[in-house]
Amino acid sequence: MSDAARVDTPEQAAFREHCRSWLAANHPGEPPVRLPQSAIEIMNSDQMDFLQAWQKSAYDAGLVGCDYPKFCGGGGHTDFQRIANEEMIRAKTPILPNVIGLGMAAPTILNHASDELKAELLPRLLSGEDIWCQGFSEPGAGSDLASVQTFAEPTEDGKWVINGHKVWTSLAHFASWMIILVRTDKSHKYDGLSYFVVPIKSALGKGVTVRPLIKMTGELGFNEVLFDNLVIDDRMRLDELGKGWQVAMTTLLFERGAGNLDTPRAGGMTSKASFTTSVGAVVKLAKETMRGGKPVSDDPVMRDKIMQELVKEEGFIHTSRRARVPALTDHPMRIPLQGKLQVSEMHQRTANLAMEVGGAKGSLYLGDEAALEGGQWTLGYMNSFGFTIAAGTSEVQRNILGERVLGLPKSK
Amino acid sequence: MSDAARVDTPEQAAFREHCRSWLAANHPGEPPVRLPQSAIEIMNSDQMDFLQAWQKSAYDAGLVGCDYPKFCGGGGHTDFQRIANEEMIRAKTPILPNVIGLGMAAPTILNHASDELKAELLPRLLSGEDIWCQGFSEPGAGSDLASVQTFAEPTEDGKWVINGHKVWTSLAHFASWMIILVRTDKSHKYDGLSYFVVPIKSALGKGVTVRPLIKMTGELGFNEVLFDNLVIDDRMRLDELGKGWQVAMTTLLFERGAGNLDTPRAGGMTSKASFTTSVGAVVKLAKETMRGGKPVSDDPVMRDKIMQELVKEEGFIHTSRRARVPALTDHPMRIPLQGKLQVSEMHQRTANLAMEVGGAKGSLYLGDEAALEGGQWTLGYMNSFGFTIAAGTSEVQRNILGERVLGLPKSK
Amino acid sequence: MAQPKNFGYDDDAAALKSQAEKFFNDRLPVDQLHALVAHDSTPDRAPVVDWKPEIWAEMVELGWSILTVPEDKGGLGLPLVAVAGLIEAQGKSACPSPLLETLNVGLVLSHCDQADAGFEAILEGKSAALAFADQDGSYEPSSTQVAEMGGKLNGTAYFVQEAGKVDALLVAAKSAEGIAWYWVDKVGAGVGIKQDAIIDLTRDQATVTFTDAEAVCLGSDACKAFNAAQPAILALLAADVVGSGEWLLHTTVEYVSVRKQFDRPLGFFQGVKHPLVNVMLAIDETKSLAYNAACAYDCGEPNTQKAGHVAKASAAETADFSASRAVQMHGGIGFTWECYVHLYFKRQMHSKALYGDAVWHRAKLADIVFGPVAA
Amino acid sequence: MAQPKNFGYDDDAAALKSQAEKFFNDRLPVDQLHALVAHDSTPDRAPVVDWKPEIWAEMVELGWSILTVPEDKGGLGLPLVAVAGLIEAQGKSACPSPLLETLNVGLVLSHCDQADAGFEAILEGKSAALAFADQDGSYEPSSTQVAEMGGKLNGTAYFVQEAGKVDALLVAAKSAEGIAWYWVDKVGAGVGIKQDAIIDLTRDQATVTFTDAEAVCLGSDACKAFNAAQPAILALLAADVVGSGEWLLHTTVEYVSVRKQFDRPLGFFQGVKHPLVNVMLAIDETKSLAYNAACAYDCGEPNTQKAGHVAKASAAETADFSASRAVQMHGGIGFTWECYVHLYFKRQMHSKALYGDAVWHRAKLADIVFGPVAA
Repeated sequence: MSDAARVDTPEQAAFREHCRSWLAANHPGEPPVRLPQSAIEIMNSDQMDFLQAWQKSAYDAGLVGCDYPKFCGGGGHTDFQRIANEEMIRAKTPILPNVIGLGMAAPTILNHASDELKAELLPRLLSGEDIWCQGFSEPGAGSDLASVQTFAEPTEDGKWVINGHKVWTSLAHFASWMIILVRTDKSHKYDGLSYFVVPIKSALGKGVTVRPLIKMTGELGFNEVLFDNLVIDDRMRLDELGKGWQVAMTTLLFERGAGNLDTPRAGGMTSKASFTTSVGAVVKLAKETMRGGKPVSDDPVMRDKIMQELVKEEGFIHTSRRARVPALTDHPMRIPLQGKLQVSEMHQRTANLAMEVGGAKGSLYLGDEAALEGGQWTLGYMNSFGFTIAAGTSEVQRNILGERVLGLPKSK
Repeated sequence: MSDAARVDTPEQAAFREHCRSWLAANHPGEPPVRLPQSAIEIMNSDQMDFLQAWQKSAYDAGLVGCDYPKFCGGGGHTDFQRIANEEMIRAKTPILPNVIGLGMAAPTILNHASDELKAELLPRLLSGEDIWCQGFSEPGAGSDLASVQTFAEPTEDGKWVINGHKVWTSLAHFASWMIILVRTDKSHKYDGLSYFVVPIKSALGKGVTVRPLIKMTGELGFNEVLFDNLVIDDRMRLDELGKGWQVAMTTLLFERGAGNLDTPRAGGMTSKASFTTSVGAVVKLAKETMRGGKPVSDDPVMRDKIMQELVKEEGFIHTSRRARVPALTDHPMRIPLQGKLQVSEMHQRTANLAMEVGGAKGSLYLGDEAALEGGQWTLGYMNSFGFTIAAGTSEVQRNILGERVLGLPKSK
Repeated sequence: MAQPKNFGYDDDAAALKSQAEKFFNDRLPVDQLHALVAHDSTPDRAPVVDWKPEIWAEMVELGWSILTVPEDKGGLGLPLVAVAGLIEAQGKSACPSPLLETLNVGLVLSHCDQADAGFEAILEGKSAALAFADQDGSYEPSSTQVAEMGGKLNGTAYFVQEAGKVDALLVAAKSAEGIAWYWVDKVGAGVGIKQDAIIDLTRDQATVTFTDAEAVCLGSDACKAFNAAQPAILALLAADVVGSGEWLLHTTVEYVSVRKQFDRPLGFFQGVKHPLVNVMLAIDETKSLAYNAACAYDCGEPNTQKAGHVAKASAAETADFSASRAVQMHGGIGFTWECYVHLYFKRQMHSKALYGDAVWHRAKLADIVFGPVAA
Repeated sequence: MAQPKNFGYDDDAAALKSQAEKFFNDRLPVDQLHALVAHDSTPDRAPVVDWKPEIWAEMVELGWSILTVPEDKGGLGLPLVAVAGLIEAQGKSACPSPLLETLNVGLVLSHCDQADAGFEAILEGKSAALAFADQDGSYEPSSTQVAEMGGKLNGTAYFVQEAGKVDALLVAAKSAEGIAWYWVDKVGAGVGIKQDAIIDLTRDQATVTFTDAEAVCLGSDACKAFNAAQPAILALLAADVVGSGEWLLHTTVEYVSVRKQFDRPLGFFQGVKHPLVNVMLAIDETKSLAYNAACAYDCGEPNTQKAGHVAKASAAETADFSASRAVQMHGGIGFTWECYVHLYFKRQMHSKALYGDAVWHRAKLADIVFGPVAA
């Protein structure tokens, strides 16, 4: 019996058993296409179709959205998603493609939308039939999110007209819906914002233009989205007028891994079924990689470097675990607000270290048969910068921790 | 023939020969007292007497102040001090005790004082008969030097009355003179400062109080100096009234190692005649220190760590060398402004690494016979923080480099 | 036993920690600590043992010294995670005491085959320390430079912690049958204590020489017992580093929130803020790993050895980093004897290599993860 | 010969560098470079060799390709420090060319005993590359996986730089008499080039297979010749890293001086400013060490080997650090294909392990400083 299983309630134990048997029977197996390392790098509809089909089947089996209310299309349970996640990760399933929807849009909608809107939007979000994207960043508003300029102007018939330019919009080229932060009042920075859900796919060519941006890896992943007089109903607004910033904070809290609801998470499998960015994978790589007639794992300096990362990784794992023990935590946000910073920098260092293990092979890329794990480490290292930059750069994360947890004066 | 000697002019070659033969005959030998690692840690008059006698004899032999004009008590030569320094370091002489005088006061006086004042002050400064100290920092003005509050008020008969509180004043308990930055106008921050030379020893108990501060090492080294209505002649002012900041910049330039005049430098010898904070010394320590029946120098991980520092040290040495080759430099201040930051952080890392080489012995201190080099490394590590803090913390140094060399916007 | 999600850190554990924090705050606030241990700043003074035996007597009275005596031997049955909380509180106070060493002795004895006399002494309120390191600072009983013959010890044990405070020593010594643990009364004949001059003013350390010293064998396989106890010893030391680290962090945060330069509190500047956040992250890492190692030990997990090495490898780095940044961010004032920061700085520097430094623990860890390097 | 204070970097050297900077700026400004090498972003596309042979023809015309041919063999007699300046300029431009490899071949040939045919080819304007690394990326001729018999080569050479651009290869191969250097015409029979898919878009690399390929022996002791040339090869590569690093630094400084967030240019924030200063310090370190190694080589100093390892150990770290901080400080825009930063990021990542990574060079350095580890 696994560690995790030991503290399950009887209901949870039964659910875990359900997950296991369903996954054993329904794991989609080796994919027919090369899959990206994360959902935001999905490049083509072959990849998306495969992953959407997988999310739908997992949803239908009750493994996605288990802790959401039934009227929202969820399972109506408590603390079941964690179990489903553990089992999906354990089973090395593919990833769930609707990451922005599940991780950010859904909890924000659950916390701020009307019941009517919840019932309308959440079922197809959880099932992955509707892919969601997030319209926060703009050319002039990155880390300084509150300076967004995309403007929503009220119409005489109680609707809104949106004009503006969003960037770094992951998955927009597949998305049906967008959560968007817009300005409704130019005279107040933080108090002049509103927060909408916007159907973008249906408006393509009719007020919405999506232009893909190519990442330094050569992959697609995010987009520019332009709004040109897009008209939208007032019922799509989630905030009390002018309180959009507060709603956005809910989204960011979940984006930074500090929300109180488990985000459905699956995967660990990519095109190379065994590949994950973990120190364990570097250990394996070091054992398999030869240099000067000996495995790299026999080099004491490389052993030391890898163990340094192992200590960091173990620290992160047990810090996440400690977050659930109030008696062993200090400030309530001290651990939750670390998550995004720590994970992103850890993956960056780990992927870089793997490239060092590979030596001259470190710069071989996708498509080279001698590349490290098919080039996945090199790809992963480059993609890691997406994570140390997006959703508040590491620098901004350190400000947040210094200011909100340590109580240091604001740096701006 | 040494590397350095190869490019000497005939005059320089003759001078170098003079230095060598004089040092061979006049090296003061093993000192009768425990000597500190640097002049600013001189604790008692036994130490000071020994070192002052040494500076006086080196001065009399023409090894100190060689590049100062003759009317200032100098040798009137060009590029001789560098040679004298090389030879004194090579001969492992004791240090010169009047470091503040030689490194900061003398070049400032040379650049800003009247000829009369130069002739009056510099001979006894260069000979070490007068020890000098620097009154810049105050309780509220550390890195933000321009916020000094010590006030000089003009009297009716053209003199000045000084009141205020200086801190971190190295050597003040031995000093005859102080260079001091004071405020003469409260309405302008940078333009309201003046710069004086002040005879403090003669004023002790008559307007000047010196209180020693004890460092974390337990050593003395710096002091608080209180001014209570000290009257001082206007001829002791070095600046055009209100331009004290510009004079202070000359001092800081030399303090940060970026001056255009070689500061007389000797030593390398301390109470343990062989001790210097260098990677070479760590290499030696690693060879001599046993762990698990083998020398630490056989541990590949420690070898790698020591080589990391060797690379840094070599980099610093050759960057300093490169500073003299305009064709291989970029911005003229790019290398000069690095010196203080690089040396202080290098010594900090090197001393820390030596403690790691020592393992459990790293926390043994002065007076323990099993301590690493008599505890000098451990002492040196703690003292290294004096250097990463004083004269502009490492953080301030990075601002200066970012702003003056890279042209980045000011951080304040 | 698998590890409980909450590290087994229950209400009793939390209560013990609050009690300890209150106790140390009350008995030895930092100004009194400074007066106690920093009264003489002479750098090359002869080593002294500055502590308050009356505080220790109270700690014994509270039952803290017997917390690693097994329940069936008369102990209190608290898990090691609870003890880690106590030690974290002691680390935060930097209170000089033989608590940690006495607990370490209890841990080693718990894996000895004839330890009853040792437990009895601890239950009676005696304090004790481990004596086994060699001249080079190898913390492995196999390298002990003490030998036993006919119930008498001869030789020298190095780097003995709190030797100036304890009543007894648990000594690893080589005998004809192998290396065993022996109990020695510190004030007995043939025991010579030479206090080491260490930078840490809040602890003491000595070189202990045995000359036909009377000894009672308590454990016939010293290496086995030590190896079994080691993860627990490392978990507690890591907890101490966390406590001292938190003190350094919070004291520095307070200082930079008040101290102004360039018309701003220092903490406004990211050059100050970001390093302090990094210190916080380092402390959190070590804290999680300390409690994880303690919990693994409590549960008898197969990965307990690994957890112990990970905890101390992290603690060694955190000790160094938290100490260094605290002095640097305090600027000039942090560099003075009168500022309390140096007490904790020095304590952290001492903890860094104690019971093995980061490189050593990572090498042990690599041997577990990769297997030993092929010869 | 002792090193001159000025690194032997004279007016001619400075003139060559300015000429080169002007040349590259003129012939291939960064927007044209991007158009040339980044026209196809498909991540798993088949490797291609994107370069402008006409630019290379001009470089040959300028005499740059013969700069490491000894003066008595028809070369120009410029010191290596001058060549380092040229390569620094090429690194800054990231211009794809076989210059560095051709110069490397010249350096190795300079230590070969029968190299005349090679020099003649280079003097005629031929480009060439070293082919000697093994499958695991060991850059040591002793591990070559090519063998010679009867004037024919068989086997495979890995990680051959610029193989897609050069005319000839200088191949280390094992023969009955030992390991020697052989000249092979790239377009001759029996030479198979498989381009590797590398991240660096500004260089190319290939796996080269020899099947009874005609070869002429130019140097009978490959290891000796390579060891003698290695410090020079490392100095030049370090200079390339410096040039690319400067481009990254200055481009990033410009960006953060303009880009505003929170109503301030990014460079106002010390969280941005301090890392960029650290990048500058890293570049300065590598630059000094590159020119020092070149100068040591020019002077035939006994510490030349050491200087070479120090230079590349530093360059490997600087390559990584300058690349990583440039992308991070650019934020989202630096992560896009359209921003030029990735060209240099990838070039630096390729340079990092090329001709040995930092750990490898530090191990070599330790062998010099400490002597080899006792077995």
